[in-house]
Amino acid sequence: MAHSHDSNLLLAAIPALAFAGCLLPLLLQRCGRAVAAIAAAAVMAGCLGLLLRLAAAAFAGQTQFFRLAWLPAWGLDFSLRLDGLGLLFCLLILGIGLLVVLYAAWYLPEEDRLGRFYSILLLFMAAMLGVVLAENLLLLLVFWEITSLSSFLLVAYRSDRHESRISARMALAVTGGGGLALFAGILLLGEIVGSHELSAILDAGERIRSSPLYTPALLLILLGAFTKSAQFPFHFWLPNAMAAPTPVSAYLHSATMVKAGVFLLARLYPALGSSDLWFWLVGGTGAVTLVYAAAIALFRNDIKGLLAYSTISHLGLITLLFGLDTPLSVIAGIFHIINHAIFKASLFMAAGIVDHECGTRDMRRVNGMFRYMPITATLAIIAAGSMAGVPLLNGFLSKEMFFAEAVSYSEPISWALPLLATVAGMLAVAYSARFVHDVFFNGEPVDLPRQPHEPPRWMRAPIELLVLLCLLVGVVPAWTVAPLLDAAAGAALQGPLPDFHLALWHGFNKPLLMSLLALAGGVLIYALRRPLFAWQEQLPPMHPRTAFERFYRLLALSARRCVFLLDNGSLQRYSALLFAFVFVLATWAHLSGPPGGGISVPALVADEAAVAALCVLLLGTVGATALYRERLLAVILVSLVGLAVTLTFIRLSAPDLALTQLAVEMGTIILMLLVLYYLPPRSAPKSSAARLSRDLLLALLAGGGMALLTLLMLSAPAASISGFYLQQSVPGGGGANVVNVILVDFRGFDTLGEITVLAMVALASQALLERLTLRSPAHDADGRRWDRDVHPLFLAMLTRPLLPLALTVSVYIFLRGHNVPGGGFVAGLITSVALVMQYLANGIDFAQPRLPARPAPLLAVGLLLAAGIGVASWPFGRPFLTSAHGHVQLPLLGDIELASAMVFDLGVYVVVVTVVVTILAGLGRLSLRARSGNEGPA
Amino acid sequence: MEALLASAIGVLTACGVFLILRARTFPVLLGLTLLSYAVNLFLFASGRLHLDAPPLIRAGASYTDPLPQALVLTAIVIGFGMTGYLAMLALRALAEAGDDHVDPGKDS
Amino acid sequence: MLNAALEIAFVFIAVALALNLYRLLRGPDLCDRILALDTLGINAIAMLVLFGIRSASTAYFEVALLLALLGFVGTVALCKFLLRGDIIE
Amino acid sequence: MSPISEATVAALIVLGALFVLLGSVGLARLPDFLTRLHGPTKATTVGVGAILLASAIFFSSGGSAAISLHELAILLFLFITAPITAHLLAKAALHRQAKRSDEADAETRADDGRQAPD
Amino acid sequence: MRRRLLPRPLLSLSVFVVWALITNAASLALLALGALLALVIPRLTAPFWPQPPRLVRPLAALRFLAVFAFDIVTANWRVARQVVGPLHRLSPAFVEVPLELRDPFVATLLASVVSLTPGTVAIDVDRRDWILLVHALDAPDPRALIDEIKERYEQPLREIFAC
Amino acid sequence: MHAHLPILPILIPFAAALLQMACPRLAWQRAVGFAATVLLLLVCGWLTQLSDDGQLRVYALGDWPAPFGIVLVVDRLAAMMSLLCAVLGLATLLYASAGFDEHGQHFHPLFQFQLVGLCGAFLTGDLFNLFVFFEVMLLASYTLLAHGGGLARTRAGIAYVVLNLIGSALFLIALGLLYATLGTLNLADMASRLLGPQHDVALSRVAFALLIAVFALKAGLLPLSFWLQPTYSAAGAPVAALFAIMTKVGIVAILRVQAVALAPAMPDLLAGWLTPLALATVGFAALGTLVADRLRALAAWLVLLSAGSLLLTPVHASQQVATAAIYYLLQSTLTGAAFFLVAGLIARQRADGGDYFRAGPPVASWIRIAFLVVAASAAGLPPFAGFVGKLMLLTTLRQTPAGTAIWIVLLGAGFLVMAALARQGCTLLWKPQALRLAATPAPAVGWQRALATLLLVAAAPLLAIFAGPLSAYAQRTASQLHAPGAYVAGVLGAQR
Ligand code: NA
Ligand code: NA
Repeated sequence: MAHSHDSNLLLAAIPALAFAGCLLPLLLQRCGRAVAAIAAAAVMAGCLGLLLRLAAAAFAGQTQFFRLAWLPAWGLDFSLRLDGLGLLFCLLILGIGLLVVLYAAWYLPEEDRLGRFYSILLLFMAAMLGVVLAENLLLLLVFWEITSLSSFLLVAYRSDRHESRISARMALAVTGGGGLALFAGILLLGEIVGSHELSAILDAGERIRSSPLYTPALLLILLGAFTKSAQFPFHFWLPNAMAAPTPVSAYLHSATMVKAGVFLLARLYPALGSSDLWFWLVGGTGAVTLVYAAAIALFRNDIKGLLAYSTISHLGLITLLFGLDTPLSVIAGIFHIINHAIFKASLFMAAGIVDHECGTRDMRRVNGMFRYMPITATLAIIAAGSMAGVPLLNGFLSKEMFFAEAVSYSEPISWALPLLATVAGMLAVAYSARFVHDVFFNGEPVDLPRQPHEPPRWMRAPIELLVLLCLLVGVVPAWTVAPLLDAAAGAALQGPLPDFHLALWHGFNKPLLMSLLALAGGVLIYALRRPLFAWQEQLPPMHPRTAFERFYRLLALSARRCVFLLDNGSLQRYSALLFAFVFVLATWAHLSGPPGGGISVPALVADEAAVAALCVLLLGTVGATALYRERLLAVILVSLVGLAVTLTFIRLSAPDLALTQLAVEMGTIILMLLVLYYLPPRSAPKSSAARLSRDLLLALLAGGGMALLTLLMLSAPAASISGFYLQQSVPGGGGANVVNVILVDFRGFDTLGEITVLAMVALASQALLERLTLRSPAHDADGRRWDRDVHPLFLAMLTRPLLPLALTVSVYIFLRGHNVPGGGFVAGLITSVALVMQYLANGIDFAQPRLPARPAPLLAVGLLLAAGIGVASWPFGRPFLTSAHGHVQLPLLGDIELASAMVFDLGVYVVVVTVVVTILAGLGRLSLRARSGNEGPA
Repeated sequence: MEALLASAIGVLTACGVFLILRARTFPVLLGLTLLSYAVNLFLFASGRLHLDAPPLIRAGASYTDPLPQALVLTAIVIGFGMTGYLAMLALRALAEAGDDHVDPGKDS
Repeated sequence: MLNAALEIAFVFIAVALALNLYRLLRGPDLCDRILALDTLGINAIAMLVLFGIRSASTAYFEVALLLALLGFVGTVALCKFLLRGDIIE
Repeated sequence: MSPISEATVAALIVLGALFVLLGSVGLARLPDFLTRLHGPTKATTVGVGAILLASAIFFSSGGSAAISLHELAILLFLFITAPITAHLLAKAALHRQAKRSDEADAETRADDGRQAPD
Repeated sequence: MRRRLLPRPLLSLSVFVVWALITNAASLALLALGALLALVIPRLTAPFWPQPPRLVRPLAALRFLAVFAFDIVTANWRVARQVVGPLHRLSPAFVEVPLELRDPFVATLLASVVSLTPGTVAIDVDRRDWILLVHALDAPDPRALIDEIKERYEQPLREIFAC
Repeated sequence: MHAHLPILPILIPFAAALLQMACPRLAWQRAVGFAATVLLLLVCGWLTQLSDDGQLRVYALGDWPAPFGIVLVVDRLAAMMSLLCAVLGLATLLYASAGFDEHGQHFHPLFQFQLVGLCGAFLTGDLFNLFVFFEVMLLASYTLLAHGGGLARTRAGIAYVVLNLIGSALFLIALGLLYATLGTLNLADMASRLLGPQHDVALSRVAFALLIAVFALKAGLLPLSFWLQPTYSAAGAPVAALFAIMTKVGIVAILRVQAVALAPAMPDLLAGWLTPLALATVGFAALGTLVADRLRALAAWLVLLSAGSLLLTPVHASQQVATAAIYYLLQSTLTGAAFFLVAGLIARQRADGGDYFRAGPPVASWIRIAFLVVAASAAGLPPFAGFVGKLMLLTTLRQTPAGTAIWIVLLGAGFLVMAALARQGCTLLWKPQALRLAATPAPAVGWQRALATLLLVAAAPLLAIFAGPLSAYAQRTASQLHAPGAYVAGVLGAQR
């Protein structure tokens, strides 16, 4: 990570300090509210100090950079820039931020320790600084989304309130969703330009506008900007976000976050502006928002609601100015950003004081406040005057500039724009008048929870400062705001500024006439408020919050429908889809490739035995399927199938498989019977005809497919690696039974995995069957009581000699397995079946105590034998599982062949025996519990 | 012989699939057993079919392909373990739910 | 001579297997079916041994041995199931 | 292989197969379960025995001097296990027949909502 | 000493014989291994056979085996004819054979012999009254069958195992 | 030991499992488990570092060369996945050792076997051996899923087991077909034989299609993925967290098979169907997040969503796409796992309320912050790793034919997930209980759970901060993955 030489570390220090500092209040909150507040203010002041050290160059029109590689291959780098536009916004963010910190310390209730509040506020501030300082657009997006997240936390600050939570979610959904669109737009922009760095993008305006991706990129980016700046029709989240504490509203929802959207317009104006699409989209949206929100603002009864809609309207105005797409209109837009931030922040704070003092913000109850808090009222009235565009105040100046632009704009809507501007101005005057009159005058307050009076001195201080700014800028703009505006406008336009003149008096001209008209019209509208309010009362009420909730519920409901349409929780459905999918995929894969070899089977003569075995197989299979409801019969038929498979294996030269299949078959039957005993005799109701035909169709397709695949496979040319095994089995593996040598040597690792699986089944049997109790049926499926003879004598007696003899056989099968069919696995199965016979014949009470109590150590021993002999090859410098074999000459006995693979096989043997006995005994033990559960201590 | 084996594999698969699509644990268990027979035979057949040629090294004999046999053996063993596992799971479900439905439930 | 004898024997065994199968499918009782299955297994031993003779191979021996040693386990388990339901108690 | 042993083997094979067949004929033909039980458990055992004997002679008289006795082990195991299966099958059959006689009684006992399998 | 080394001589012998049979007694090394197994396996499995009967008269046992083999062959021939012959001539019957021996294992041996001899199946033994329940395929004279079983089989077995 | 390094990630947990099986005392099992998992982590770290030299390390088991014997093949991808597995293993083991392991028998050995299966599946170069390790992995997971008991787990377990058993059957069919046409089981050998003339191409296509279907089943591709959500949401928190890597086994297998065998020989096999289905999976999972009634279920849907997103990548045999896939895989695994652990903590603190989306007692604020972090990362919000992953996916997939559709679905899904997380998170963490019951102190979290959770949650910012070097590593990994010639030569080197 390195930064280039033109990189200014001080620039990086600003967001770094901000982000690092945001933990400070949380850590210090136990020292008291004041300390937390001071910490927050100190962080902001620190940032401001850093900024001021860089300000001179920015004022001089220089752009300063900081670059740090982050994810350069993907266009995301930690690169920052500070130019006039960034400087302006930084000053707003930090300046108003400091005032809000001060204000909040007085505003928020005493019991709040403020640490969390200031931390989130600082996090937000840091992210805002990031947004305005970002040189890399993806980095801008990172900070952009952090502002969404932190504002979510701030709006939901009083998280125990239902409306706070919904409002916060709504804000997040809209701004976060817009963020996603912005993300896409930035990526497209980066794709057009080949870089995400602003320097490159701002230089590539022509290329961008001529790209086919321009339209989608512009749409997506505007979506991001409009949602953030609450432009119609995405404006609805902002009034609801007033559920946030007032300092938050003052900061986020007037001065900073909502300005991020218009900041983006200003930032990208050189790259995206100057097109018809830009004009219509940006200008149109701004115009609609301007008028619509102003009209709504008039009718709000909540003070913050009125201010919120007024904010939306002003944001619409700024957007409209950017949309007008002339250098002067851009300058006017930036100027209005400054002015609006100043007067609106002070208005929100004033509204907060009223709320704080009265306990309500309802203008129908809050009246005549001028008498109770004359100073605050005076300040608020001045700020409201600025909002209305009264001369001598800063709002008047930017509004004049807007009017001038509206008048001078010729094509294509020469008459409409001045009209719209005037109407909007009238509405602004009207709602400002309402705010002033309805709160501070208009008779006596109604039923207030508290007795209002002037707020604490320091709570009012921020407002005083801001209102002073309103006046200063309004009267002497050239001495106060002009340099900043020049710098910012220069950065936004990326070129020479047109000639413009900030002054209070431009002579008697059309804009002034429009201003006067607006003032008069606005007062008139407010005077006619009663019929208007009555008319508004009749309109259907709008509750964005409930609508949002309803929308979410609808979304969730349709999601539920969609999900359940596919996933109804039925395993049969899952399996059916699986089979169908695989069938289609395999068919497609076969047909979409080059034609295969077709079916040309090298017909092997089917002798009578093979025919017999396969006929038995077919009969058994179909029978078991057709009669699966007769469960015991199905078990008998399936074991018949197993026998047939065994015979098939042996006929097709696979004696080892036959042995294994046979031995496994015994275990399977016992297993199935053990399960069958407990299963309820009742079968599922017959499936519907549709289900049945679906299943039959799938079965036929699967079966037909497999049969066809088998034929194709047997027709394909064969060339395999098996020659190696046949060749190496005796010399390399020391055994003549190639299958066994493969299992314990060539592919012993597979076998190790396989016995691991088996060992786990044994562990699982203990884990799964632990403490399980089942109902023991008192009679069989036909209602017959069970026979009284628990352990038939002949069976019990004959299994006694059978056990040692079976062990003898398993020793034989084990030892000879390397050369003839057999091996540790089959030997293990023989032993275990013989042991299970002991359970079957003599019962669990007889067999259990005679066997090791805990299987886990035995399993470990078996696995250790197999893996241990594998590790034993390490000292000889050979890899895991390298085998050794040789011949030993013993006196009298002659030549004895020994192979390390035998130890491996012994491990297999031990595991198999332990596993089978553990599972079957575990299942058997169920009945003991079942019985005692059913009959009590009988 | 090949055609016979192919049809056996086909029938085993078809029946296995049909049973797996039933709603109770027992037929599903049966179906998986049948399907695993089919699969084992199929995997076995991948070494092609040979009569009287077991892969036991003797003088002057011909041998069938031993590798698929070793694979099938592993598959049989693992299949047995899995059948046992499913059986235990079915009993556990029976103990906990009191029935032998296979559906995982709609509200999990 | 041996080949002729083997041919005859195979036919006999095949018929025997067919008869077993008939009984297995026919029933009527489950006991009949189990008996038929058991017999089928024993007849299969005979067939395996005959195969061994025909191909002069001992590769079939182990399977036959195993079938003799363990073939009855299935029958026993099925009978025990009919008698007691619980086969391991 | 000497002609005598070949003839012996051939005769034993045919004889054994015949007994196997007869056992299965009995299984198929005899009228009720207990009589059917006699067929296979007897004739089959001897039939298999003869075939095993044939195999023993066949492999003992092969080229190598080795004798082949392992077929007898098969026979031994069959002799140990055959009575067990007969015993249990008979018991099971008797158990199930006993029920048949008091079917009605059982029906009244089977009162827990059991349905006939459909 | 002998008892400690070979607690179950008969079983050890059986193990050795079975080993010798299945391995075809192919080499001395294998036989030595068989001997080892004959020593080890009975010990290993001893807990599963709590009270084994003791073979008292080995020679009588050999004679018994000869009789048994002869009976199997003759009876097989008889039953084979019955199976293919007209079925209505058969008179199947349950026969209850009162036993004098009291050892459950020996009773089981007797039952096995009865079952393996064609025409009869030992169904069960009543362990309270020691009555062997036999089903015969064709027993026009049950009395004769009872006597035959007791004389030809039970008596020698009691001698052999001294019970 | 250096020479045997490739097998140690398999043998270490294996040996640990044996030691744990030998003695059932929980203290012993925990100690052994920890020691082994830490050792595994070190070994995998070492292996990852070694393998970064770009050499293929081939370990021939039994000293039999490929393709005759089984070989383990360690390249960057395999080493990295083993390391990821070890990290996840350590965190989840730590969490489980705080008491979850007491709820049934044999938790510890099964846990170690699960690691054996995972590492084996990542390391093996032999497809049948991969089947075996899949079975090891699945069986361990079946039982770990059931650990702790309860009907929901058993029911989910049945569906999980049955569908995966069908999957195993398909795997064997695919292997049979592959062996029948190509005559080998080693992936590298298959790749080289696929380029030769001597095989039935049509059948090889079917075989690979089936193989991919099996991997897709494990990975969670839509019509095969219905087992995933109920299973993951039923499992206990540490188990579900460990499961977060299980879908990745399938995805890595698809990436590997595609890069080594399919891209050179039959590049069109995945085209046309995988991307639409992966998109459907993403959409389905996004809708699922709206349906979830508890945090764990939501987390399970998120796992499915990340699986769907990842499945968009294999079809493109491009290093750039694979780089994005590898980074996304890393971050989604760790974030997904962290999500489950956080859900477990929340459920624990809320006692009766569990992690169901309804009012309940408050949870500790650090847990809320942890939730915020993992939720933001899961929704793809900056500044966390989820955002970086999404950035990489979106950037690289934009150039593909379905680029626009992919963008719409991924961004739309991100929006739905954000909405769902915001709503349910609010309810879960902020909605106060209407009736404050007598204030019983929230159950203690315990340092193990806290540490384990923080370890995984920290991944979300850390993977983002170090996105540069990580993506460079992913880039190297991808370039090695997409050099099939070198792979084949490396594995079969001794032969050819
Ligand atoms: Na008022
Ligand atoms: Na039982």
